[in-house]
Amino acid sequence: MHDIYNFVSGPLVWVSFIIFFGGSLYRLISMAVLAKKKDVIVYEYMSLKYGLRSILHWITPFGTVKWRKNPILTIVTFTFHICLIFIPIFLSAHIILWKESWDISWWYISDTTADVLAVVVIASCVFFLIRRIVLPEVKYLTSVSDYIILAIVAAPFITGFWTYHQWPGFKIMGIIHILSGEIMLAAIPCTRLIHMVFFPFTRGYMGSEFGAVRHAKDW
Amino acid sequence: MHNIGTWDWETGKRLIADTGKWKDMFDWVEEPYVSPDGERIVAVVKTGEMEYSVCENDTPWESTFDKVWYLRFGPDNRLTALVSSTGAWTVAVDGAAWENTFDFVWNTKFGADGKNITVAAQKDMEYFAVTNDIPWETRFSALSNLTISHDGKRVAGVAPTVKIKQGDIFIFQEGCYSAVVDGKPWDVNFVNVWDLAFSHDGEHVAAEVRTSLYDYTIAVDGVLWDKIYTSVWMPQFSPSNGSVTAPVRIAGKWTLAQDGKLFWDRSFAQLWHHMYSPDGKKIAAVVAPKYGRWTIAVNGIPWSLTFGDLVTDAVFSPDGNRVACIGKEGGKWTIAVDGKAWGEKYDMVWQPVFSPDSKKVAAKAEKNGRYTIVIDGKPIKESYEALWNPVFSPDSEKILIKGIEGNPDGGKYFRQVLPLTDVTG
Amino acid sequence: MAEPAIKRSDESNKIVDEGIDKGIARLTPKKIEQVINKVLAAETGARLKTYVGTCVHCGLCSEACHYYLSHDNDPKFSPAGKVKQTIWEILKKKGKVDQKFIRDASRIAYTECNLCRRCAMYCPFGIDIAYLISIVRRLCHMLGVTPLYQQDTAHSHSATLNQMWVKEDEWTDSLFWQEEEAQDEIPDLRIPVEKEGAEIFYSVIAPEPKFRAQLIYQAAVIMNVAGVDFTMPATPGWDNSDLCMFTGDYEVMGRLKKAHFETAMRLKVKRIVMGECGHAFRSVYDVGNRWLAWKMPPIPVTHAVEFYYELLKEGRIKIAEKYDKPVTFQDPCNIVRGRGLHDKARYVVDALCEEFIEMHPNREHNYCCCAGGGVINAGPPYKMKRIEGNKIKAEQLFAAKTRGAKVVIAPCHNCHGGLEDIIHHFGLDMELHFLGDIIYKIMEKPV
Amino acid sequence: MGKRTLIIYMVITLLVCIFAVMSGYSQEDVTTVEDSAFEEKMRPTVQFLHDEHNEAAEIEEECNVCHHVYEEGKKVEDESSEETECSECHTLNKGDNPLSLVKVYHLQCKGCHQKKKAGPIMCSECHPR
Repeated sequence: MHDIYNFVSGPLVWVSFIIFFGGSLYRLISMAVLAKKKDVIVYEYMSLKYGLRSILHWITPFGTVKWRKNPILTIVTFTFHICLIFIPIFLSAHIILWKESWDISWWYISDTTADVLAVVVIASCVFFLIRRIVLPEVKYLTSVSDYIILAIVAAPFITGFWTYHQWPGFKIMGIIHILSGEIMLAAIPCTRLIHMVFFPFTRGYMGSEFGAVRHAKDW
Repeated sequence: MHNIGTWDWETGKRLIADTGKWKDMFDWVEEPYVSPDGERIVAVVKTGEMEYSVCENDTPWESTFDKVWYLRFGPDNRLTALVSSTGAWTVAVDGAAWENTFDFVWNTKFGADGKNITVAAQKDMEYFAVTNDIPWETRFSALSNLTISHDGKRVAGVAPTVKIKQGDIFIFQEGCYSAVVDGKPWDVNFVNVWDLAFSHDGEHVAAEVRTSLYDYTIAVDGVLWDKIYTSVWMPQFSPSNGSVTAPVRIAGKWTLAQDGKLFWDRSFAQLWHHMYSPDGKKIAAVVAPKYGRWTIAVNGIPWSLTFGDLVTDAVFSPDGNRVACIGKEGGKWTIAVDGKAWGEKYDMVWQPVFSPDSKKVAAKAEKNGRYTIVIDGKPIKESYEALWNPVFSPDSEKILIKGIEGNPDGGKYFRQVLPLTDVTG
Repeated sequence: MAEPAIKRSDESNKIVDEGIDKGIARLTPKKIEQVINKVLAAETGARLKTYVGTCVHCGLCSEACHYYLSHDNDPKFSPAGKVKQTIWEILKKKGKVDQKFIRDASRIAYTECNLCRRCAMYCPFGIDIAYLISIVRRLCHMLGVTPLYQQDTAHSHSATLNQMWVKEDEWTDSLFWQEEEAQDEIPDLRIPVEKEGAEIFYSVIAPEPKFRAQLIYQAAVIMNVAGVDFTMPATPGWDNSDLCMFTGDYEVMGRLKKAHFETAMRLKVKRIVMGECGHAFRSVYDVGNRWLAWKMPPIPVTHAVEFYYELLKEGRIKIAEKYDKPVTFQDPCNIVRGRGLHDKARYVVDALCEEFIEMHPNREHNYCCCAGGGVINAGPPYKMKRIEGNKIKAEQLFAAKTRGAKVVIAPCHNCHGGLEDIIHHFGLDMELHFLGDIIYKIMEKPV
Repeated sequence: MGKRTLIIYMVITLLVCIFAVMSGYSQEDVTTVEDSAFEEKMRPTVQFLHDEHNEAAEIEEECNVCHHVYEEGKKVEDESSEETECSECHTLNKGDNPLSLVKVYHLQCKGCHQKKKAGPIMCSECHPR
């Protein structure tokens, strides 16, 4: 157990962070280089002002017609994405690990808060799963990989929750929790989870074309 | 321009016509045209109910027509108009109509000395060219891209050579068009034929062609280059050795090819309107060295000066050592010569003109609705209500200015010869 | 009248289109693979890769699409659904797709998407689905699998530089003819042909001289009354339309735009004003010019809606009596999502009409007419499919009608064609006009 | 120093003394890890059977393996600090992050466990529900 723990909480963390940062950076740079070579117009029409204008509308809950038309989805999507990023960064247990390893720390949330938010994330994942299965227009687009990606995202929260509450097998679950977190980080640059990294660019470009060239709104 | 030495180059200003009065003389006066030598000013005018004519230097032609359009002066200062009487169209040269009439005529073209006048014509839904009142013997179901040789003796166009019904896309794709030279089509068909170019001696014709929906190349006298490209623009013959060059598109970039082989060693986001210096030693072209930036490249080397909106109307100096063009940036127009832009910006500028000694450049320019002549970047003092391109004297010491002074209602047309020392100091 | 009747023909997939069928017959899987991979390698890059890699298959774009809404939310008609059936599969199989696949891809890309770009406003990532479908069209063009009528239009463009096989003399003659007709009403009216140095080059699409010559007549009256210094060319380049942009023949698209802008340069005009056409605006404003490396149109282009706005705002045309029938307004994708002219259009409508009733949704969010993007040009075989593919538009119009609208104003030829069929088919019994029709009718004219 | 602060300090000192005395009394049967500096507990108290642990770890005679004394950054070999609360040396100064003390405890326990590959190392192993 010690060996496994030390492995997943040591070298594998490094590996996952390297893949996450290195991979994301690679995806970004290769996109930029390819665009310079083949899609030069992206650079020509990209506008900071109009790109940000569009991005701001889209990252504001109910800031677009689309968000307003689908209130439940909007609430779930926003809380899900916020929690997804918020919990791992501000969870005290994670910060203690940062403190132990690097002697750095920051503000954290109480475990009870984290517990509630984790339930929100898990519930959101269930919501997305049900959407995928039940809504025909989503089901039609869904492939196995979409379920796998959803599982990758849900896993750290389910296993974290499990471990925290010390349900049966929680020690193994703790290991799985760490592992699943690492898998998720590493999966970001390698799967459609890259949407997190690409969002500012795709939205920003569309916002630029709509705003700076076509003088119209894209929200 | 032809026989320029015989024109009146006496310094001074001469009133040619009181065009302001024309509005009182006629119900209808169209925009005026001026002969190259500046001696005649003309406009289409209405002389009666459904009766039109041409007013020339305050006097209308005796002949009248149902409709008159496309007043054009030839290089020899003769005036042509496209006229119709009782539904029959023809060409009137200095008021005298050709004998042949047609269902429609258009696109008047002149040879270098003005002797040969050609128009496109349609009669009974058949299409052909007519030169000096002599129509082609062969007729086609359409005719486009009318092109004449340097001396105007030979005429080419693009015409369908296979009968094709609208909607028959597969027959179209087998090739139904060809170039037609003096009424005789090449014996090979293409999917499309576009711009044509005559060799300097008028013996050969080169054309942009598409041999399938995807394969573009150049055909010379009906013979294809052995290379295909994803697109091409208008070819040109070298005046010195008769080779043919054309802008070609390879892997999304444009470069210049000669007789099917790469000629320039660099490529551009765009390259078109290439032209030879009079001695044939240099080639200049309008290019976009990068997306959205425009300039002139001479022998493949672009100027460092670029414009964002457009570059057009490039012209070589007579000695072939200089190039001038129109450039537009941020909605404002100017002239650039040898990579340097004139300081002043205008609402519009016209194609620049070199002096015969290649030392001076002049252009017509418009600012706030008034026109002036700008010489080497400096405007002359006067501005005009209407103005035509300036002409340098053969000794390059004087400039001919043709302009209407005063407001349009009280306008007077003057022909003025100025010594360049006067205007430029 | 009750709710618009739904008449669905399931025959739409069995439509016989010689252009597509004969095109398919010439293909082999090997040729397909070869062409696809060549085109993808040469012409696509970061955008395609990023869009495909970013799409999380969330389905949020679905409700943007009028085809999806009109087909009872059939996911095959959702924007991403169409992408899934085409470019995803092509990329997944690395071009190893068969003839049947290409047949379906061609049908989807040319006749089940109008490239209206509404979905870009419903995808949180701003994925340009119209761009992805355009890639499919490009592939189909390169494979020679295009709807017959559309392809014939593309051929006309290539041979005549206009959309309707209008010959050089026919064009100029039709201008003379309209000038003469209009002189019966305004004796000194002129359509100045080839007037170098005019302020404006007025450009139109070929269906105007061919079928709707009264539009040239009306425009001439408006121009003359407003005292606009304009001209029209007597050479190819007069037509601003561009179906090659929609078939995927970008080389000819570029040739057309070159001719159009160079005609403007030759005439030394300050700007181009174009008639009430949407797709042509797209092609001169941000598609065709780009292929030629002009970042923005080298000579500015003003759409008719904006031009009317200027004329009314500056008081150059006066309204004798406002149009008294209640009107609603169709926001065309290419000048609203494509140029943000919705507010100026409303200014014009308010200036012209007594009563204006909004459609919902409107402005950038208006539903597509289902005719643009080349779909109406795919011709009679697809007419019913196109009409049934826009039941939602009938419902939208009907809702405006129940609130009193009797007239639909559509300042775009494709919208006009599409709405005409919808109004007729669903028995909506509404009048349909261009803005120019109304201006011409109610403006002050010299007696 | 304000009166209020003074009172708080005095109370704390008093509490610490009481605690120290009491812990002295209960030295023989320590079952948890306690430190008066942890005013508000984020996780349940760590169960720790002192003698059993030391027996298992074979450090019954070497108190200063855990109860170490450092002088000038060097561990003093023959001194130990059983009578001192960890937080006395590993002081939490005003404004200090309480995690600093947590970190010390964690490194002391978990660090050793990891080194020896024995004993609990994961959160919930020590902080049970």
